[in-house]
Amino acid sequence: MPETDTTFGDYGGQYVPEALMPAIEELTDAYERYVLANEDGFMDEFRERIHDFGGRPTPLQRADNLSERYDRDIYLKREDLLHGGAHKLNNALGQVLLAKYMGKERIIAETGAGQHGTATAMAAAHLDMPCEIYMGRRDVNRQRPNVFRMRINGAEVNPVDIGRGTLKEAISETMRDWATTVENTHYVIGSIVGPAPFPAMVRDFHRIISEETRRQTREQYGRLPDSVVACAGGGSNTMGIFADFTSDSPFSTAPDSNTDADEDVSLFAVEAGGSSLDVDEERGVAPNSASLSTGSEGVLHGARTKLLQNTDGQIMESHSVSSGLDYAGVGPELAKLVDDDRVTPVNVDDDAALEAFHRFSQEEGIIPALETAHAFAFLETDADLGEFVVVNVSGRGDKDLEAALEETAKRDLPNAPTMEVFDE
Amino acid sequence: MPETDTTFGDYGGQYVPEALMPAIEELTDAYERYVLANEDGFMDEFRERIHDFGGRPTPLQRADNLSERYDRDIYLKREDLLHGGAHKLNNALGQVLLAKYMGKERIIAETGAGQHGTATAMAAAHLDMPCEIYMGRRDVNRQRPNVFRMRINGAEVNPVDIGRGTLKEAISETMRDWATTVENTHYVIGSIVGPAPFPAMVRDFHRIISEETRRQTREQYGRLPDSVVACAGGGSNTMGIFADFTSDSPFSTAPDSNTDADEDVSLFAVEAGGSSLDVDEERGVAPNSASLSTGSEGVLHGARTKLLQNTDGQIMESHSVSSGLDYAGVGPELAKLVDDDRVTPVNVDDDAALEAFHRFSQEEGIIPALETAHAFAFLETDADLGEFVVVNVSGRGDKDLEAALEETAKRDLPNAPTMEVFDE
Amino acid sequence: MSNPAIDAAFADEPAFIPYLAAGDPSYEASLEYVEALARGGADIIELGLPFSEPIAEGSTIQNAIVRSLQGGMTVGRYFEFVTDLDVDVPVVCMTYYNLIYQYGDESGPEPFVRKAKSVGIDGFVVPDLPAEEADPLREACDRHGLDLVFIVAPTTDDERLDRLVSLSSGYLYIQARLGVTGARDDVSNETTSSLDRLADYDIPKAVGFGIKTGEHARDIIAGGADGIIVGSALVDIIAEGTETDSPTEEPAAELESLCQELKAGALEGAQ
Amino acid sequence: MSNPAIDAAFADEPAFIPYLAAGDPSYEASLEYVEALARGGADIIELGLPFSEPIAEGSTIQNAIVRSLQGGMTVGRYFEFVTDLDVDVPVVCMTYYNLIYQYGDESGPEPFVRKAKSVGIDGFVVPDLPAEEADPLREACDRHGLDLVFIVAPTTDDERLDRLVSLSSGYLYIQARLGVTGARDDVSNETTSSLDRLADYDIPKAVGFGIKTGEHARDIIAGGADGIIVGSALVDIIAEGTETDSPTEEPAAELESLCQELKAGALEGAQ
Ligand SMILES: Cc1ncc(COP(=O)(O)O)c(C=O)c1O
Ligand SMILES: Cc1ncc(COP(=O)(O)O)c(C=O)c1O
Repeated sequence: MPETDTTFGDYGGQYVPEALMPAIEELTDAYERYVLANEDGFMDEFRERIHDFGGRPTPLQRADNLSERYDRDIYLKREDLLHGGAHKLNNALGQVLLAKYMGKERIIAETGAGQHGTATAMAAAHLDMPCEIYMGRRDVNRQRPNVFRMRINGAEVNPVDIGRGTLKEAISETMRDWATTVENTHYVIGSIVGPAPFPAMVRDFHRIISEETRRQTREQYGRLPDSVVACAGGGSNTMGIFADFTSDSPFSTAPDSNTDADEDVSLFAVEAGGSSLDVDEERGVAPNSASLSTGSEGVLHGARTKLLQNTDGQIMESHSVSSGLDYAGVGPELAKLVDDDRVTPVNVDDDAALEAFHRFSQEEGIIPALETAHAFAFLETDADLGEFVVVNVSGRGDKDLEAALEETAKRDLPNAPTMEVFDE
Repeated sequence: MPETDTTFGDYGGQYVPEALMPAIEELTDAYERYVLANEDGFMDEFRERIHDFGGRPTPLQRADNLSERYDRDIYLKREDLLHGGAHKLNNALGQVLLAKYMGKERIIAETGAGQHGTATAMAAAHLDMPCEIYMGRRDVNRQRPNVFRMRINGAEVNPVDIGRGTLKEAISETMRDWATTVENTHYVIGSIVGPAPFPAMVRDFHRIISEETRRQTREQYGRLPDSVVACAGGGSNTMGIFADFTSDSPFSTAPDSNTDADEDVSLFAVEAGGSSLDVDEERGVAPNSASLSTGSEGVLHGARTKLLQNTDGQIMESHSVSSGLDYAGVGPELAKLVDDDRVTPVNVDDDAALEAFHRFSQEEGIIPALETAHAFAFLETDADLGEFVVVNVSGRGDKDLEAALEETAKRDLPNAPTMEVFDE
Repeated sequence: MSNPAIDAAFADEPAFIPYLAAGDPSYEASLEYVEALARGGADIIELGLPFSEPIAEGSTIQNAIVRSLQGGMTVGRYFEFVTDLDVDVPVVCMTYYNLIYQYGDESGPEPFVRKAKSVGIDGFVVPDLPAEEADPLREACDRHGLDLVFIVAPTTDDERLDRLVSLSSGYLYIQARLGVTGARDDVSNETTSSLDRLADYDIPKAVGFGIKTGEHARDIIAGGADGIIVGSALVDIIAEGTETDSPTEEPAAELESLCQELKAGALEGAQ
Repeated sequence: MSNPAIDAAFADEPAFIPYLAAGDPSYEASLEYVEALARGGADIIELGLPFSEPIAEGSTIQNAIVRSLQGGMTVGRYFEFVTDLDVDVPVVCMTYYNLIYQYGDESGPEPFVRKAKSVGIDGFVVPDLPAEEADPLREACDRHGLDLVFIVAPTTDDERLDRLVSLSSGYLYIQARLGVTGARDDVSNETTSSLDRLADYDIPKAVGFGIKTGEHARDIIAGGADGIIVGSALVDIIAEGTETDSPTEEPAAELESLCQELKAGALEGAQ
């Protein structure tokens, strides 16, 4: 039986209340049997459903206009076309299906911007499981359309009134629910964070992105890319597309990697630089979410990882123009890969992300999520990305229209569209 | 050289100002060469782009929960997963690409709910063509998110202040622009309506839906379906999925149709019954958009077809809870197929559509466009649909969240979700 | 075979052909306005029968159509209007094909043409009816001795031109520029080149789209046209009247005097 | 090897173990409140060091933590607080692992434990530190003679129980019900079954999560527990004080009297 990666070097682990440990052991067992060993054909059913219900494989598309701009071949991995509008469904569907195999009767999840919540609500409706989503009160009010979507898909939405009312509080609150209902409930965590086996399991559900990318780059371009660029909040879309390019992937030693060494594929994780990389220790605020670039080792939400904290170890409020990147921690596996110099952490600030949001929309006819826009902003870099670059389009921007325009209006961006059509 | 279908029995034709006729002749020529005869590999390029950029093929998915409810195998053709969120891109991308092959330098289009406008804006950005969209003033204000999307993709949006400020006026206004700029401009019409060659050409760009459906039903179910159900406004998603099941399709005589006669596949076009099928001749208002079911022959927007008109021949204001079905005419080919008894026109009212909107969202985890919800509402029928039914999921409902909830709040639907999460 | 009244209008001097939408803004006022055109020197009157989707019209005439429809204009009322009209010049009905097609119990244009004939209409201009779709209406017009006037656009090529000339009776409507109806400040160059192309055809050519002043009229006739068609510039006067709530006589007088100016310009151009 | 002060607390009679968050709502007031616990009969005090993400706490204690952090509580101030505290009972520090892990220059829990020892802390409860991750802290505690108390949950199976008992020193914290901290109106059935399972283990068992009244205390001790842990019911008194702006003495007096009730209940249960 294959075994779970519970740690990634010094990172990872299982820092959770004892009450949850039996559930975590049960989940670990289910993950090893169903996901790793495909017991009862679990992975076959997952693949069939993510294909038929989710719309996989997603295309790998050459971005003609960006390729011309950067004088490289820029290809887009189109996770924005997945059902729900982001990569999130890979994981949500995988976990809800696993919960079903485990005989659980109820699904809970946290959500920030609402993308993971909507993906989970969709997966739960599809698989006929009752579902409750925790969401900070502030996010409930900021992300109305996603709240509508969850409710319309039949999920309960529980506003969290504690603290600042954002993702961090929602995660803590979902853990509290789980600690109470653990016997019949599965907690569908939304990124490659949390206690083991979550980071490995979530990665494995998203790994299909990288599996397809390897195949598609070979078919369409004849070889693996020179670099792969993905935004990183918790890091699930990131590890999803990186997974099979890292050395402990089953594929990096597979026959198909003989022709070109996987280590030659540069991996860039683009974090939210927010308004600045400086922190305000006094107020406990980091005006960014760049935990890989600027964070330090610590324990948050069940795992040891890199995070934004003050010298005492209190978690800081993070910030980003994109709520999906706005998180003080990051997946432990990414932290390890950064320490190993396998993944290069970079970051771009709010302004650059907004400019890239408009540039990409205008040049390619695809409105990206604000999270994804960070990956595109990084293409303006001087770094040598090689001649063949794949960018993970982690999600579409429909959820961000109001926010993007509001933030745009505050700034003096060279490429901002006007909205005077509404004026009369 | 293959020739254009300019008429469908008595329907169709080219009722446009002389100034446009040369452009229509030029377009007819281009359609015959590029689309029908694949000159310069046009159709190959179209197929490659609608695959890589658009996300085709879209899945054919079994709807487990609906299948159980109706005790039939209900399969979903997932056009909602196409880039932009509806089938509309098939046509928009095809026409913008054709305009490019024709050496045109500018794209114009009309839009009602904004779906065709956003699809056109996306296709134009992708192919680097300047683009202007006409949209009734009332629709501009009702459909803000789609206006944002068009502007963000770099298109101009021209509000039309004439009349009621909806789709009918926008089409007329786009024709006026075209009459002025016809030498360098292509008009991307949004459904299988308008003067020849538009109805045939738009059908041919959407035909890929039915081509995939034939292949997928055989692969996944071993045979063609007993019935195919699609909503019909202008009728482009409808003809898109019906095309290869009708007798003048190249496929209905192709070898693969030997095993099961295409005529055994029942085709249902579901129109918007609105609030009632009765008309108010006095005020010139039909509180529905059921032109196939209740309309009469006449000439509108360049073609002879079935339409909602008073005894004088003045066009009536139509109505539907879904703006994409809210049109007084319908594609001439559909009108012909209805007269031939090949397509059965049916309709469902606003209430039934809203109830189906919630039912489908809750049971299958897919929020449909309100247009599409009409097709699902029809599944409640007593009509014999056979044991294997394919429903065309023409689009996703993200654009409709506010409208659907507003309309839901006015009614007493058995399955409406509450929104008290916002109350505190 | 064409209508003698219309032939006569082009016989001696250039024809001045004003357009108004019947019933704009009301049945009664419109009767007076149309009669004012005749007093102002109209040789033919193009009388619009309003259609709800006037795709060939610019905003001026669209608004006239909305006013007329809101004032209760219907196809039946239109025929009464023509009957009630006290003018001594031929009337050409300008409308869209669906209204012609729907009229009466039989299908096709025959009943409409028959009725038009009976109320004294002399011909038709149908902007959304290109040569390709015109046969049924052409035949009905022939049966009843009415003219069917086709529009020649700047984009019309020589092949189409031949066909349009052979289908048209009464006169050819030369569209002065691309686009929709509406008054402009200059005369398009395209007009001259259209007229040149048409010089050899033996049918009267009336130029329309954008003519506004006596000077325009003069230049166009001087350029070889046999007539001028003026719509939006006249409709503007009615629109202004509705906005300022003027009594009917005021716009009527203005209409008459603008007609006089246009007619005079045309005559000058012919010298 | 366990801390003698804590052993002593369980020696003769059932141990009453109240919890408060240090610094709630202010440093000064909190000192008085904690001292009131001692006056009320506390045998051990669980003194919370507030962490920004208290995932095991219900809303009552979460709010206490927010108040304390907003009042300026830091790890450094916490150690001062313990130094300033004038009580005669052992103090157990209840906090989350990241604060322990981050303290000092060396990596790992050693510096925190050393410092805790130096200010007079006798042991730790760390709700987000399961047996799996506990080795480094367990070792540091052993080096300094401090207790590390583990929590046994209703979901803990026998295999895990063995392991927790072998790792725990001082006492075992028996979680009375699933869920998070918070005062309840009844005593859970799960408590009894947990105590039954534990009967054969030779380590003091203190029950917590939801105890609110003397009656609860009595029932739990009668059911076989060696101690009771009470948090939210006490924190409620402070929360009310902050809402009604009471002077510190009032909540302090109430705390003292609720402690007396609880302690009395416990003693009664032991008879
Ligand atoms: C579109 C999109 N991209 C990226 C992210 C960031 O998450 P992760 O870093 O786990 O991929 C989110 C989270 O909401 C998202 O919605
Ligand atoms: C999702 C969707 N379905 C259907 C329609 C109706 O158009 P058609 O009848 O041309 O498919 C629309 C039009 O906006 C639409 O957006």
